[in-house]
Amino acid sequence: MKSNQISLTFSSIAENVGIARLLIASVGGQLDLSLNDIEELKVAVSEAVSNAIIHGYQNVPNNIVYLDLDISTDGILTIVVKDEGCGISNVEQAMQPAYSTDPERMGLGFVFMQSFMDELQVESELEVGTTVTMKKHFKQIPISSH
Amino acid sequence: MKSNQISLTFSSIAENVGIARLLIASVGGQLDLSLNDIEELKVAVSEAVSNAIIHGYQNVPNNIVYLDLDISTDGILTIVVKDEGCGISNVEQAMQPAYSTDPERMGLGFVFMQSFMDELQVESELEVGTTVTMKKHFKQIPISSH
Amino acid sequence: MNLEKKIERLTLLLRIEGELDMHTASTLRHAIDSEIEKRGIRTVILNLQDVQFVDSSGLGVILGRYKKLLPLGGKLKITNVPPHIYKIMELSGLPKIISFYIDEAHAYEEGRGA
Amino acid sequence: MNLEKKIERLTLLLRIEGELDMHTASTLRHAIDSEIEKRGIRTVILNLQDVQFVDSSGLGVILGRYKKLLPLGGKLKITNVPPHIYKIMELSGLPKIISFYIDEAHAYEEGRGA
Ligand SMILES: Nc1ncnc2c1ncn2[C@@H]1O[C@H](COP(=O)(O)OP(=O)(O)O)[C@@H](O)[C@H]1O
Ligand SMILES: Nc1ncnc2c1ncn2[C@@H]1O[C@H](COP(=O)(O)OP(=O)(O)O)[C@@H](O)[C@H]1O
Repeated sequence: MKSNQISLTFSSIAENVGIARLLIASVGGQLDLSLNDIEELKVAVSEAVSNAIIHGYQNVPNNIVYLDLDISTDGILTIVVKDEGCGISNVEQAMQPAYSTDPERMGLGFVFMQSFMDELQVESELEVGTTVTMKKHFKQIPISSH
Repeated sequence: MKSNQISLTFSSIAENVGIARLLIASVGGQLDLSLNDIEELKVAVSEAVSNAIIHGYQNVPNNIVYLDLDISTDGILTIVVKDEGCGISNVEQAMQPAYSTDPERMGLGFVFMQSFMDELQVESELEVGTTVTMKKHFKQIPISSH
Repeated sequence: MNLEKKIERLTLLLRIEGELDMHTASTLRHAIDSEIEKRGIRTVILNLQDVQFVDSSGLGVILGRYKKLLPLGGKLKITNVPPHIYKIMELSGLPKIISFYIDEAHAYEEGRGA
Repeated sequence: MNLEKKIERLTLLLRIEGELDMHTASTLRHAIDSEIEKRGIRTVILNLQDVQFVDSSGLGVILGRYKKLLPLGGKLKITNVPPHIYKIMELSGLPKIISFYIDEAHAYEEGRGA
């Protein structure tokens, strides 16, 4: 059986982060996740999308952020957040708690993604961009047939 | 100045129509539209997306529906709903009030789109697909600069 | 969408909550049709108080149930329509065909007198 | 996000309503910093009762204001934190640094005694 696939692509402006959260909250609701799980998904997506805009595109507005959701019938929600921005030179270092290249920020984005998702994978190439893949397991619900 | 662009692409299943409405409602909220205007946008989008799934893809689930939003800084919200489905043989006839190829349906989808939007344009080609373009004018709000 | 169902003799009352679109319309159609077929329901009262959204798919199912009941000598009645839902219904011409009541009591009453 | 502002001597109280993310964080930062600079505010009380969402951008601005007030001999206090917001804050370690109060009265009080 085919999974449900939903993609949101949007201009790299701060107003759109809320729309990305709204989408994941709505999908989480359809999967019958708990309010707490939905809250955590919202934080994880918010962090990844904010990073794409702030770090990847350095707050330049006319770029595109990609958010791809895949809800598989075997109970895995996959969230991919992609930018075609500056990339990360040292991913391992970037993922360290409290590490940030911006003195005004806390360096907790990756920590939150890691804490709230079942899997986190970051691929990045300088001048090409960054792809963050996160997975969350959910209890399968029977697909409605009507 | 660049406009804000948001695209949602999703599997052609009924559950996703609600997500399309949520997106347009959220964008309408950001544009400071009235609750009534937002309600009307939701109906128009719901009709166009439902048509893509029901008529364009004849309820076959593993197809993709495209919803593209463009919020231009000169006060025009453009909504494009596209499918790569069966197409419409006679667009003029299809747009007639009460005309439907499905006896269970009311033939009011295009009527609602027309009533609730400032502009409606339908392009379709058999075996290629259908593109519905709708426009709504809104009062410009100053783009936040922080 | 959530449905709260009450059956009293040959009358089915449905309190509908949520969004009435192509997704939920089929659930509603099935809920009504199965009662008509299984129990010989002849009056269907739809309380729309908590309907937050309706489009032509939702209206189509309502009109379809009206048309199904008509040849059976049955009736479809609508109560408690919120203003923003009524506006959409008006555009569809539904209020010219289907009877609207202010609340459930009025909808029940009219049937008893007749 | 909406901000309700109250100033009493050198204390700024902000009641924050809505979502605290990268978009609204800069508004909050500006609202606090301008009062510190213009009016010499030294105590900032943030009432988070109606905050529906917070992420690391939001927490960063709160921590940033704490760090800004510290060398000025000032204080940042947080009151009325909803449980789901507190969980995120806890993960960030913020409660180890910043003082939390059950309500505004307790936050005001502590300053008066000292
Ligand atoms: N999409 C991205 N593009 C480029 N750099 C990134 C991206 N995401 C994260 N980074 C880098 O990784 C660092 C750590 O990220 P994170 O843990 O989210 O903390 P923060 O956003 O607070 O800096 C960032 O400071 C930045 O240098
Ligand atoms: N995306 C589409 N692809 C193919 N046919 C379509 C599409 N949209 C509309 N149509 C055709 O136009 C007719 C009228 O559409 P509409 O006014 O929305 O009424 P309804 O959906 O109730 O049939 C439909 O019955 C269908 O034949």
